[in-house]
Amino acid sequence: MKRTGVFVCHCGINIAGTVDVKKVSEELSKHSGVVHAEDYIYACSDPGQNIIIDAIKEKKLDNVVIACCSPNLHETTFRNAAKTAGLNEFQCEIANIREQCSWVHKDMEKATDKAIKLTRSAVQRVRRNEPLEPISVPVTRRALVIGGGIAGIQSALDLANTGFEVILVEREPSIGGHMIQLSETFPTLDCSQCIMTPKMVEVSKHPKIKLMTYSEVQEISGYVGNFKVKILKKPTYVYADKCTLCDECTKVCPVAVPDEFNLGLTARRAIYIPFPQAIPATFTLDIKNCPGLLPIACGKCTDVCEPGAIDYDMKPEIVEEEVGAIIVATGYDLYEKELLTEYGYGKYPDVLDGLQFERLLSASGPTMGKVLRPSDHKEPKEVVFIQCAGSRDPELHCAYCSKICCMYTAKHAMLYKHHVPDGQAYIFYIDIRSGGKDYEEFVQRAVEDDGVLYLRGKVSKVFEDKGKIKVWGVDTLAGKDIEIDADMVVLATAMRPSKGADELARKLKIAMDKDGFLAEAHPKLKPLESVTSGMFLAGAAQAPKDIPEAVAQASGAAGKAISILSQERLYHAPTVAEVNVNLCTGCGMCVQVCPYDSLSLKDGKVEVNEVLCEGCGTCSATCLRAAIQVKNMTPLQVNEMIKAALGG
Amino acid sequence: MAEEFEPKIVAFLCKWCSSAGSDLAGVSRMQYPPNVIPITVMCSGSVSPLYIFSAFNKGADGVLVSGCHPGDCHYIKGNFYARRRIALVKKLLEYVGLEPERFQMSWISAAEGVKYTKVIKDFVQELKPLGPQKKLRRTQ
Amino acid sequence: MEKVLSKKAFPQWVKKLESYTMYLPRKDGDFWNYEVIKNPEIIDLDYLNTVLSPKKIIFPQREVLLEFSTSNEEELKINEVLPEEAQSVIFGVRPCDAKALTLTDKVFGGDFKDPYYWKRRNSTALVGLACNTPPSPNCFCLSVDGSPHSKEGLDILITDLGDKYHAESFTKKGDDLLNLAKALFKNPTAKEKKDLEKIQAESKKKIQRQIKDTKKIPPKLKDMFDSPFWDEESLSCIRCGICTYLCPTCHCFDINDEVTSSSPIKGERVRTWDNCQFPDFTMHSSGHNPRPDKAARLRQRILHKFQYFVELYKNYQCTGCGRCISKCPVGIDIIEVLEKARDYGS
Amino acid sequence: MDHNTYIPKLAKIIEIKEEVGGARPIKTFRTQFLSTNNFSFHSGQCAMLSVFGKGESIISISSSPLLKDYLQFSILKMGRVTSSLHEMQVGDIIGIRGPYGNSFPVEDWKGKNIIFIGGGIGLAPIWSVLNTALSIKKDYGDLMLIYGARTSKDLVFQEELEELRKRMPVHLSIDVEEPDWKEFVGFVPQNVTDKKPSPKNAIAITCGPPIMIKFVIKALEGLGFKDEQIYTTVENKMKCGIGKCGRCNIGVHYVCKDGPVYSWAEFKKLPQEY
Amino acid sequence: MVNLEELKKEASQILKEGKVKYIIGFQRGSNGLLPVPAFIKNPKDVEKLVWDPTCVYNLTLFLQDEKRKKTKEKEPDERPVGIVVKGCDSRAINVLLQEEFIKRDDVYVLGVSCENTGVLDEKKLAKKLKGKKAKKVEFGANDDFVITTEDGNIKIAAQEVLAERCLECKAHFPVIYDVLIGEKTKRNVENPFKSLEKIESLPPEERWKFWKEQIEKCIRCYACRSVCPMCYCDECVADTINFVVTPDTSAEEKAQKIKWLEKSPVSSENFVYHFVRAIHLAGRCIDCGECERVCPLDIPVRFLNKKLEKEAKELFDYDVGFDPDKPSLVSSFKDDDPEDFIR
Repeated sequence: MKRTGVFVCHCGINIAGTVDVKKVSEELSKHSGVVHAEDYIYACSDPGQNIIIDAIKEKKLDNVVIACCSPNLHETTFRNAAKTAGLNEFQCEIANIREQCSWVHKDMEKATDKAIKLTRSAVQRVRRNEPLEPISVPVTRRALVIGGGIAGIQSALDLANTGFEVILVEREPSIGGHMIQLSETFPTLDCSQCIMTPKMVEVSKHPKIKLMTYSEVQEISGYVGNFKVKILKKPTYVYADKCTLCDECTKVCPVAVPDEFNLGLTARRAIYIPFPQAIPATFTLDIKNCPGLLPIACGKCTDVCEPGAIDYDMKPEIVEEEVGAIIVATGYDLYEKELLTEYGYGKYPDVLDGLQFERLLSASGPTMGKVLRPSDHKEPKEVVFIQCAGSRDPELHCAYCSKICCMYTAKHAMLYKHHVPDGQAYIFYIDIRSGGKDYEEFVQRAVEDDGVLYLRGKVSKVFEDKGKIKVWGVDTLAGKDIEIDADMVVLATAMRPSKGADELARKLKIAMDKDGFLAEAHPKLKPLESVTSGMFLAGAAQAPKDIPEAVAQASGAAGKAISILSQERLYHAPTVAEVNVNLCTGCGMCVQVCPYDSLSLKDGKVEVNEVLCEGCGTCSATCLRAAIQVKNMTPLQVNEMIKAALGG
Repeated sequence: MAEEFEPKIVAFLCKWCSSAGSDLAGVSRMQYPPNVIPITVMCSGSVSPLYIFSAFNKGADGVLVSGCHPGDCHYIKGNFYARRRIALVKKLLEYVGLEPERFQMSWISAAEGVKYTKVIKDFVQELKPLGPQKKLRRTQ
Repeated sequence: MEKVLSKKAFPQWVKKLESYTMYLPRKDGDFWNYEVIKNPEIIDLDYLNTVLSPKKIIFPQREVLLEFSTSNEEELKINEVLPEEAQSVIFGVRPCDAKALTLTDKVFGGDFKDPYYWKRRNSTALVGLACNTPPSPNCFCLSVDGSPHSKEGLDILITDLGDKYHAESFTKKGDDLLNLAKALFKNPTAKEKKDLEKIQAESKKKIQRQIKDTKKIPPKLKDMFDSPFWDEESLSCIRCGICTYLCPTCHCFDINDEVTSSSPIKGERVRTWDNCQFPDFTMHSSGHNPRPDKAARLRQRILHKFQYFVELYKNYQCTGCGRCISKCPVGIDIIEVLEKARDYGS
Repeated sequence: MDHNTYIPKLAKIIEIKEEVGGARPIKTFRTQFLSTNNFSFHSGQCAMLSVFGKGESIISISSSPLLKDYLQFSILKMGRVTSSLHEMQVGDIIGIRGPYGNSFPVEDWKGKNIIFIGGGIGLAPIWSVLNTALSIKKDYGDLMLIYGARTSKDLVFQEELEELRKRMPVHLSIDVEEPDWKEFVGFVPQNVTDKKPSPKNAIAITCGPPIMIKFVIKALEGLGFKDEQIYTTVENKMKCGIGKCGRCNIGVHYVCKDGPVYSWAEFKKLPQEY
Repeated sequence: MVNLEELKKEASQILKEGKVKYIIGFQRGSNGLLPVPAFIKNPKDVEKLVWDPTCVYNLTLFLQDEKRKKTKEKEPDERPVGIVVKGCDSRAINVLLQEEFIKRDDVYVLGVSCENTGVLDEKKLAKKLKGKKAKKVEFGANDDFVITTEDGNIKIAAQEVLAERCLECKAHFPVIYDVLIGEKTKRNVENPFKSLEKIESLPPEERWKFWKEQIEKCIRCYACRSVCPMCYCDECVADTINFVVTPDTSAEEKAQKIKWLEKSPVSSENFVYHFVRAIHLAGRCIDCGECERVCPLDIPVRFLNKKLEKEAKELFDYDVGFDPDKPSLVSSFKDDDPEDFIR
C-alpha cells in the first residue's frame, strides 16, 4: 500500500484563521493510506520544506499532499522539495485550501469540512499519479519572425546579434511597417525615418538574417523547438540583384493606383518601389493592378528595363524552413473607414486619419512636409482633432482604448502649429491618458507652448458646409455646444489587429482575444508568450502600444525565444495523453478534436505525438471507450476525487 | 429548528480560466458559501459526461462545469467541444426529470473572481429549495 | 385438501391473508409482472405468463449478503444480513415456474444450504394457477416432464372452472392458507371433480409447441461437446442475457462488494444474478477464458439444461415456459436447437 | 439452519514474505483467525479470501493442515483482489471462508513414493501436501520435488527449498540460461524426463500453468506412469466456492466443490473446457 | 415494388461470382412471424432469403462479429460481406464508415426499399387481429400490408401497424448501397420527433416518475446494447460484464478498472448505464429502434436516444447517418453553437 504524507499549512492565520488545520491533519491521518499528517505554520518556508523532506525520508513516503495556497503559487516549490527528498515531482500534489477555501469562507466548521474534502480529494489523486519524467526533444536553433515592422525588426536583430539565424517574413514588398510612415515621434519629436532606416539596413545586411519580403506564412506544423514552416514567396517579377533602381519602368507604366505608403494621398504605378528607402531596395510589379502578364497585355516596363531585371515568368515559390521558435509581430491596421462613417471619414477628402496626417507632416510625404488640404492643397487654418475615433465605444465600435492616440494627437496638433503657426488646433477628447516617461510634460507643452485648444467632449456630427467641414460637438467642461468651421479634421482612429492576423493565428494555433488581438498566455505573468509554447508575441499584434513598448516587448520576446534556442534540448510536460490500444477502435473522434494535431491514426489505432500534446484531455472526454486518457489526470483519478469531494 | 439544507456541489473548473478565477476570488477575499468542492481539470473540454453522471450517482446535489469564455480557451477550442457535450448532457438529465438547476455550466475567466463568487452564490441559493438530490443518487 | 371457491369470494380470501406479503401478476403495458398486492379488491387471474418468473421473489436479482465497515483500520466489522422473516404468498404461479423452483431447490440445497434462498423459500407459499389455455404461444411443458396443471413445487393449485376456482392444497403451508378462510371454501362436488378432469385433459391439447423425443437429447448432447454444431447455431446470438435472466431455472450469480464510503471503508457484499452468456462470467483475471466465444456459451446453456443437470439431478433444467424463445431478440429457439442437435449428423 | 458459509471469518495477517518481485509478483501471507479457530482442512483445498471493499478471490492453502498456528497463502498479483492483498501489511484484516473443494487422497498414498512437480506459483497447492508428507515422512516412500520457473527470480519459497534439500531430492529448473545457475535449464517437463522418476509404486502430483501440466503429463506417460498415478489441480473463476454460482463447471464437475484435485484418469474424461 | 426474386437473383449472382464471402440476410424462423438472420454462403441457399415487413433486424450488427473474426484470422478473406439493409440500417453503415469501423470495401450493400412504409410492430398487429394468428405479412401496393391469417388475407393500412420509428423515419430507402432493390420513395414526415412530445410535455416531476418507473424495471440483460450496431466497443465503459484483458494487461490496470456503476440493477446504477448509452449514442444512433424492440421489460429506450437525436438536430443541425465524411456530432462544433444555458 502506498504511503502518503499530508502537510497542512497554516499560512500564518491566512488559512489557520478560518480552517481548523489541526482537525484537517487529524482527519487526514485516518484516511486510508495516509501514514503521516501534520500541520505547520508556513509550509513554504525553508523549515517548512525541510519538515516535508524529512518526513518523506523518515517515513518512507511514496507521495505527499500539501494543503496550502493555490498550486499556481507554490506547486513548484513543493514539487522541488519532494524531488530533493527523492520523490518524483508528480508524487506531490497541492490541495488549495486558501484561495478556494479559507479566504472565501468565514464559518470555521464548514470551511474545515471543505478543507478536509479538498485535501482528501488531492490524496486520492496523488496516490494514483505515476512518476513521470519530462519529455526531451532536440531544438532547431533558428527563429522565425513574422512581421517586418519595428517590433519584428527589433526581435530579428536581437536574435541575430545573439548569434541565431533568423528568418524575417514580411507580407509587403518592404520592411518598415507603420513606423516608417511616421513623421516625428512623441515625446522627443525625433524623425521616425531617421531612427528606423538604420535598423532596416542592419536587417538587410545582417549575415544571420534571411529576409523574405512579399512573403506569407502558409502552413505551420511541429512544436516548440521544432517547427516546420512553409512560406509563400509571392513573385515580384523583378530581380532585386539586377535592378539598378533607375526608375525607368515607372515612367512607362500606364497604370495609376492609390499609393499604400501614403495612404492614398498619392498614386503609384503597377510597378513601383514603396518608398525610396525601401528594404530590399527594389521594384515590385503589382500583379493585381498590372494590365496583364498572361498573356502580356502591355510589356512596356520590360522593354525599358536595361539590366533585364524584370521577369514576367517569375513564379510563386514555397520555401520550407525549420525553426525552433517563432515571434509573431504582425502589428496593427487602422480601424476600417467603412466602419467609422459618422465623422465623414472616407466621405470628405479633408477628413483624415492619423497616419494620413503623419504623411502630410512628413518631409518625404506627398506635400513635402507642408500641411495642405488634400482637396484643394490650401493650408488649413482651423484643424479639429478628434480622439477616440472608434476606440472606447463599446456600443458602436471598439471597447478598448487604443492607447497611443492621446499622445500622437498632441503631437499632431503641436506639429501642425509648428507648420502653421497662425492656425488653430482643437482637440476633442474624453480624457487624456499620458502615462509614460515625459508624456504628460509633452501634452502640457502642446497646451501651454503651442496653444492647442483641448475640448473635453464628444463630437456629434461632422459635415461639409460651404467648403468647410462643420464640426458639431459639446464641451462638457464649459457645458456648451460647440460648432467649428474646420478646414481639416484629423481622426485618432482606433488601432485594430492587422488584417489577416486572425487567419495567421489559426494557422499558428495561437488564441486571439475578443478584439482579435493575439492573446498572451497570462495577462500578467506571461505577456510575451502565446498560448502555444515556442511562439511569442511582439508589438501591436498583441495590443495597442507605442514604439518604445513595442520595441521593449520585441526584445523581451527575442529573449524568450533565445531562452529556447540556447538550449540543446527542450523538456515538455509529460502529462500527455496515452492510448490503451486494446480499447481503441480507431474511430478518429479524438483526432478530430485535438487542438494540436498531436493524434493520428495508424493501423486502425490512435497514436500520440507526445511532444505536440499539451494534455488538455479533450480527447479523453470525447472517446467513447475510455481508450485515451491524460496521464496523472485519468478518469480513475477524477472519479476518486469526485468521491472524496462528496465525502464518500 | 431543523438545520437548513446545505447542498453538496462538485465543480469542475478548468485550470486556466475558471480555477484561476476562483483563485482571484480568494485573493480578493470575496465571500461565498462553502458548499462547492472544486475539482480542477485541465480544460472544460476534458470533462467527460461520465464525471457528471458519476457525481450525481455519488450523491452530488449539484454539478457545475466551468470553462474559459469562447475564444479564450487555453487549448484554443476545448471549451467549444465542452459546450456541445454539456448541452447534450444537460438536455438528457432534464429530460428524465432532474431539476435543471442541478446541473449548470458557466464561462468564468481568470479575471472574473466576482463572477465566480456570483455563480457559486446563485447556484447554492437555487439548490437550497430543491432539497437533497435523491433521484440519481446511489441508495445506501 | 381439495376445495372449491366461488370467483366472487376470491378477493375475500385474499383479504383474510393480510398478514402475509402477497404477490400477484399485474399488467404493465403489454406485459405481466409480479407485484406486491396493495389492493385485494382488484385481482385478476386472467393473465399471460409474467416476463420474470417468481424466481425473482425467492432469489432476487440483488440481495445483500453482509455489510462491512471500519471506523478506523483496526476495527473491521462484518454483519450478516439475512432476509427479513416475513411470511409471503405468491398467487398465480404457473406450474412450470413452480416446478422451476423445485429445480433451484436442488442447486441451493445440497452440501451447503444457501441460507438466503431457503429463508425466503421456506416462508413463501406458492399458490399456483393451472394453465387451462397456454399462457404463451411458446409453452412446451409437456415435452420436459411437466404439465399445465402440475402440482410440483406448489402449495396450492387453483384451476379455473368458469365461475369458480378449484383449489387443491398439497402442503401444510397450503392448508394453512385455506384454513384462514374456511367459510369461503366448499368441498368439491362430483361434477366439479369431473369438470376439473375434463379441463385438465383439454388443456394439454392446447399446448402449441413440443420437443419430440426429448429423452434422446441428453445422451446425444453428451457426444456433441466438440461438434461444429455450436458455431452454426450461435451465429446469430447477440450475447445478451435475456434467455438466462428470464429463465425460471437459471440460478447463476455473482458476488461483489459495493462500497459506499472508501475512507473509512463501508459497504455491502452483494449477490446479483449473473449470466453464462456474458463474456466475463468465466474469464479468469489473467484474461484466459475457458468459454471464449458465443458458441461455447450457447453450448454451456444447452448442455447445462439438457445434459449436465440431467446427469446430476435426473431432471431437465427447463420447465418449458417458453420465455427464452418468446424474448430472444434474434429468434433463437431452444426447441429448434434441441431438435437439430438430436438429429445432428444423422 | 446450517452455518452461513457466505460469511467469512476475520483473520489477521501476521507475516508477509515477498517471494517474487517484478511485473508478476508473488507474496506469501500467513494469517491467524481473530476468534477461535475451528477451520480444519485437507491438503489441496482452497479458501475464499476477502478484501472488504474489493471482493473475494479463491486461493489454495499452501500450509500443511497439520500446522494449526496459521494458514498460509502464496498469492500472485493478478487482479483487483490480489492487488489489494499485495498492498496489505502485517496486522491488516482479511476475511477467510472455506475450506472448499476436495483434497489430495494422502491417506491412500501411504507407503508410496511421491513426485511433486510444480511450475511457478503452482508450487503453492503442492506445498501443503508436500509438507504434510514430509512431516510424517515415515508413512511414505521416497519423496522428490521437481520445480521450475521462468527465471531464478521467479522461484517461490527459495529459502525453504534450500532447507528442503536436506530432507529430500529437489530438482530446480529455469527456462533460459542464467550465469551462476548450476541446475537444469529448460522447461519443467524436460526436467521431468531428465530426472526420470520411476513410476513404480509412485504418485506424481503436478501443478502449474495449463500448458506445463499438459506436457508434464506427456513426460510422465513417457516414463510409464499410468493415468491413475498422476494427480493435478485445476483453476477456474469462482465466486461462491460451493457449486452454486455456476461459473466454474467443467461439464458436470464444479471445480470449487468437486475439484480442484483430479487424477488424470478422472480429468481426461471431462470436456476440454478449462 | 421490392421484388424478392430480384434480391435472390442478385444474391445468387454475387455468391456465384465470388464477389462476396457470404451474405447476411433474413430468413423465416420458428417463433411466430419473427424471422431469423441468415448467413448464406452457398448460392443455392439464397432461396431462403425473405424481405417483408417482419424483417425488423438491423443486420449491420453482425458486421461486428465479422470484424472480430477477421482480425483474428492470419490470412483473412478480404472479400466484402453481402448485407441486406433497409433505410435505417444503411444509415448505420454510414456511421460505421464515418467512425472507420468498416471500410467501404468491407461490405457489398444489398439495399432494399421499405416501400414507403416500414417494418411491422408485432404488438400493434396482434391487437388489430384480436387473437387471430398472422401467418405471413407482405408489403401491399398502396402503403398497406397484406396479412395472411387462418381465415384468408386482409389488408391493413401500414400506418396502423408500423413500428413507431418507421412512422418517424426520414428515408424509407437505403442512403448507401451497391444495388438497390425497390424504389426510393418519398414520404413526408411532418415531425420526425412526434413520439417524444408525450413525454416532453409532462411536467418535470411526472417525467421523472415516468422514467424512474421505466428504468427501475431494467434487469441489465444488456440486450439493448448487444443488439445495437453502434455498440461495437470491445469493452463498454458502462460495463460490468466484459473486460478486455490481454496477457500484457498489468494487475494494476485490472485492479484500477473504474466501476462507474455497480452490477446491482437498482435505479441509480441503471440510470448511469442508460445515461452513458444515450450520451454515447448521441449523433450516432440511426434510430433502427432495435434496442426498444428487444427489451424484455418494454423500457422505451428509444426515447432516450431519440431525444438526443432531436437535440442534435435542433441545437446543432446534425443529421445522423447521411454523410460518412462529416466529423461526428461531438467531435465537431460551430462557433455559434447555442449557449443560452451557460452562465
